[in-house]
Amino acid sequence: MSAVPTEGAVDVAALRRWIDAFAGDVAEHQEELTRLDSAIGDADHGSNLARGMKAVLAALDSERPATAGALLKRTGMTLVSTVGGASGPLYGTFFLRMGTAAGEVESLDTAALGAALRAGVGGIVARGKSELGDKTMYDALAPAVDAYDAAGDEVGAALRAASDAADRGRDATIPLQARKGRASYLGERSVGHQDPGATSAALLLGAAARTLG
Amino acid sequence: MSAVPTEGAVDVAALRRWIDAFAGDVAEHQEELTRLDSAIGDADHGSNLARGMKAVLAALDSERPATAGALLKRTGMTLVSTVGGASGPLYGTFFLRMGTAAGEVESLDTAALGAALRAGVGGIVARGKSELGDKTMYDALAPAVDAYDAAGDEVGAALRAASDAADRGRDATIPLQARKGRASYLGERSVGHQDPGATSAALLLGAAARTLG
Amino acid sequence: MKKLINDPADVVSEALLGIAAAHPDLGVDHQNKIVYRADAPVRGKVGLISGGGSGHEPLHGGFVGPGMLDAACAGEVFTSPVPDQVVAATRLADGGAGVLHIVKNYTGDVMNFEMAAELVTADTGVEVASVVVDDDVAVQDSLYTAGRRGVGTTVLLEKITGAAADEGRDLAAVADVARRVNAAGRSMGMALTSCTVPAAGQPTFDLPEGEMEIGIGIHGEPGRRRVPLAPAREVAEMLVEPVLSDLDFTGGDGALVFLNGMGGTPMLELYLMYNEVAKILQKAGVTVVRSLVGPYITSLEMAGCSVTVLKLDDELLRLWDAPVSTPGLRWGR
Amino acid sequence: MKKLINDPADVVSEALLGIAAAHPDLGVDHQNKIVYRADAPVRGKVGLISGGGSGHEPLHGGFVGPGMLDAACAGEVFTSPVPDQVVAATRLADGGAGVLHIVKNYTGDVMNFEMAAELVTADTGVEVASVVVDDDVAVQDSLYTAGRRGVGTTVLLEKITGAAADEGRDLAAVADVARRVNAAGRSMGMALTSCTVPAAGQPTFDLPEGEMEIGIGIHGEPGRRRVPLAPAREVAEMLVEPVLSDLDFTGGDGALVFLNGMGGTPMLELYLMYNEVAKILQKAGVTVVRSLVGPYITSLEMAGCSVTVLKLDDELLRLWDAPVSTPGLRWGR
Ligand SMILES: Nc1ncnc2c1ncn2[C@@H]1O[C@H](COP(=O)(O)OP(=O)(O)O)[C@@H](O)[C@H]1O
Ligand SMILES: Nc1ncnc2c1ncn2[C@@H]1O[C@H](COP(=O)(O)OP(=O)(O)O)[C@@H](O)[C@H]1O
Ligand SMILES: [Mg+2]
Ligand SMILES: [Mg+2]
Ligand SMILES: [Mg+2]
Ligand SMILES: [Mg+2]
Repeated sequence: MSAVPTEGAVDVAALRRWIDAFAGDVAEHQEELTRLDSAIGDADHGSNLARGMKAVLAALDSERPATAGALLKRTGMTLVSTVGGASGPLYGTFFLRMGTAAGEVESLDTAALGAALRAGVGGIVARGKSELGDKTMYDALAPAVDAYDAAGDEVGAALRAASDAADRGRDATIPLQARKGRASYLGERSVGHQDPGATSAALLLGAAARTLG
Repeated sequence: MSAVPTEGAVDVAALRRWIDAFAGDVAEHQEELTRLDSAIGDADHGSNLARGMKAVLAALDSERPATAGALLKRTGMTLVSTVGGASGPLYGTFFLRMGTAAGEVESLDTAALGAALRAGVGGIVARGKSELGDKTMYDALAPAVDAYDAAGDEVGAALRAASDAADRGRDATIPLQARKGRASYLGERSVGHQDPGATSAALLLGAAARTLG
Repeated sequence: MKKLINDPADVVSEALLGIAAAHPDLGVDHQNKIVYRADAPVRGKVGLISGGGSGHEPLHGGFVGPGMLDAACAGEVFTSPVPDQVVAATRLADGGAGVLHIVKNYTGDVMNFEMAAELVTADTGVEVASVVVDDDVAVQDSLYTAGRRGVGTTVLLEKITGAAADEGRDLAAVADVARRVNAAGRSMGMALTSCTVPAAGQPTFDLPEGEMEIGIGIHGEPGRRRVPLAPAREVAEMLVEPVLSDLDFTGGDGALVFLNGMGGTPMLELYLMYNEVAKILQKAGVTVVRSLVGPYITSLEMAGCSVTVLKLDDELLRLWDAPVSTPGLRWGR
Repeated sequence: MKKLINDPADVVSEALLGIAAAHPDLGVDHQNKIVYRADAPVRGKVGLISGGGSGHEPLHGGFVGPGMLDAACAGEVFTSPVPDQVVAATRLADGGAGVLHIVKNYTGDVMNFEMAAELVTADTGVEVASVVVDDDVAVQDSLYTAGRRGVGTTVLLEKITGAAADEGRDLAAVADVARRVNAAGRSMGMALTSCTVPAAGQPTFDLPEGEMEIGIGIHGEPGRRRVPLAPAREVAEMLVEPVLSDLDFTGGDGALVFLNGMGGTPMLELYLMYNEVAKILQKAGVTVVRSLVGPYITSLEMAGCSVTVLKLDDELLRLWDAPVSTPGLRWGR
């Protein structure tokens, strides 16, 4: 079952560019992510994701998946197998569910990409039981998929809207008191700090807007 | 066998004033002694001597020895039993031997005090096998008893000469490389530091010059 | 950062090489970063596995051996192991009677063990039960937290449950013992200093001279509150009081008291603290029948300690006293 | 200064209260600051005592028990005990077959034990033999030093000699085993940080980021030289090389390798270091038959480690493997 490429659609090569760009952004912001996780966590979010995305690039290089589903699922499985911590199962599940939703196709149109993203975020909620305002990556991802859907048919515009919403969601975690993950142990002391997972989630959407648009 | 008090002689009360003054000087210089011992030792010389001299004062208060020998021996035994480390046996032996040499007398004339001091220093050599130039308390004490003997009959002048010689001996430890005690483990790194034991020994002679003269 | 390491990325794998070299009774799967009993699986015995981020040594690898764990998975420093490791450890530990997963209550640990259990059940048919340790009274179990953290009680639970498995009980019974231990144990910890995650390269938080953190976990994270440095006797009050107010000792049960060092605090201070803790417990009418003092569940080189009190009944006491032979805890053989 | 203490002057006596509370098998003479086997003296057995400054825990009090020491004297932090303590410990340990004094080679320790032995012999008629441990290759035994320091080998010597005493040998024979262990053991240590003597209130020396001390002892003193911080594999070379160049392994004897933590270095790093040490020994053709990894002879909260290599013959190996039951080392019972 192979899809007919559509004008403006996101193909496997573009998805690969997204993953590459996210890996690059994570490497570049590794110290910042760890610094944020030092304030309200255990100082490993940057190295966790950097290790995982390095492994993802290696896996994709050796396997060269031919469909969107295969590429996204390989990404998810590699993250599950190499990251650990909270973010490993969460980002891993995100990509696994996104890949399953995308299916064995060579490209995704705007609606299919949106549905896949929403499925991925649904996976995070299923795994992490996160709710809006818990001060997690979900606080960046939830508004992002909503903004994507609201933005209309053009994939570039939709992703830019999603990325902007993720950035705002990330910033909005600062005043929140954490209710999930390690930061919740800090109680009120978690207030005033930006959530590291929301920060990496905003990087993920930013990379998407740059590469898939 | 009780001695007839001589003019200018050092009686039990004076010896007690010496011990009191030394205890006071040690308390006052405790941090300095420990700081010197930090540079080339294990950072305890000040607290070791302070603990010991506090115990000595308590022992002398409760016992009130009536003779020079009894007072000096009680001081030595208390130091042996409360200081530990290298300086405990060394200062302890110093006072024990000094007390034995002084004998059960109520006062000491200049010669008897000199002989007692020399016996005490001999005890340190016997215990510690120290030689001149080893960078130890002996480097302050040896020139002190020599200067005492060379200074003539007047006890005050003799003690001031001894104290001055002890100060010079203490200062002369600075350029030496240690060959005894912990400082010797440092090899050449012991050069350039004043020996803590020589410093406390100079305090001992200084207190003698102030109180017995 | 001052550490006896080579490349920060290799810390865990190189430490595992050292464990393998130092302990011929243990096997190490370097690929999966698993420490296991060289004679695993033990036929007919329920397998016990645990795991978590590294940096808590001797937990968990140092508690592998007869009478305690069959295998332990080492994650990166302070990072839960991945499901693949847990699956491999489960296979190593399965002697046909099923495997108990001992999981400390952290989002990451719980999710990774959960995924592993799903995979094991789907792929291998090995029976798996899980127990989640959540004994840290610094954290209230509420809507506003991820629940209590698993800290000191983990050590006691691994020992006692290991003895229960040694007696040949079945998986449900072994899991039941583990849950009873968890229900009977409470902990509270504090830090004098932060620690440095090797990959991060600098202290996780800044703790000035004259201040300490109360209510810390074991991942170098800040605690519940920062207070002025206090004498040991006051620190002991701050730790014991919340533990006791959460455990009911009116039944006259004895207690196992565990004074744990966080890694950088020497035994001299731990014994001094134990004295303070023991005095408070005595005043509170708690009879201490067993004790454990030392660094057993640590947070790298952090200075500080935690107090765990475990209410003992006759059975738990007997299981605690049963022989154990691991690098970290050993008696009776 | 950040420590879990009350008044710095009470650290040792309060820690002894904790030891007494935590270890019902041990007796503590609080007046004389002695830890002893609660069942001491053991009739007909040579008594083994040791002692030294505090701050090296578990050494020596943590090595009191069946198979190892009968009693240990605790001095002030880093300060040798006084003769009165040693006399009292000798009395406690004497079961009629005489008492061996195990003394680390420091001027203070040697003099205080010497005075005690003189007093014991004069006052009580208890037969006393002494063995002085001097295994630290950082210090050359020459006119320019007080001889080599006693460091890591002390732990191994106390264990092995304790087993020899358990076999019922007489004092001369037990002392002979002790001297053989000392002759066969060599150590070398290093520090990443200084430590703080409680009574001094600040670190003994200043060791900036990026630098370390090589050739340290166990009293927080600076080492033989200060060098730039290096990876673990180079640190291992700096420690093992001087040890091996001082021990002859051509006879094909096996080795007991002891990687000791100085107090503030966590097990994760110690195992990593042990791996480096084991690799170097293997390359040098040394067969490691036993190992010990952990903080057993420490320097308060100092970060760092030491390596001890002990050449084993069949007898020393058998005595090392014999049962021991102390807070610090325990196996076989
Ligand atoms: N239950 C959860 N649901 C969604 N996201 C979560 C949850 N728990 C934690 N997170 C996210 O994970 C991030 C931390 O990831 P990371 O530091 O890699 O793992 P760990 O907390 O195990 O050290 C947090 O900043 C938060 O965004
Ligand atoms: N063999 C010796 N002979 C004379 N004095 C010595 C000898 N060894 C050490 N000392 C003196 O002892 C002092 C150190 O005393 P102290 O710090 O109290 O004991 P320790 O070295 O055991 O910690 C040194 O500064 C030195 O003057
Ligand atoms: Mg984290
Ligand atoms: Mg000293
Ligand atoms: Mg983590
Ligand atoms: Mg000393």
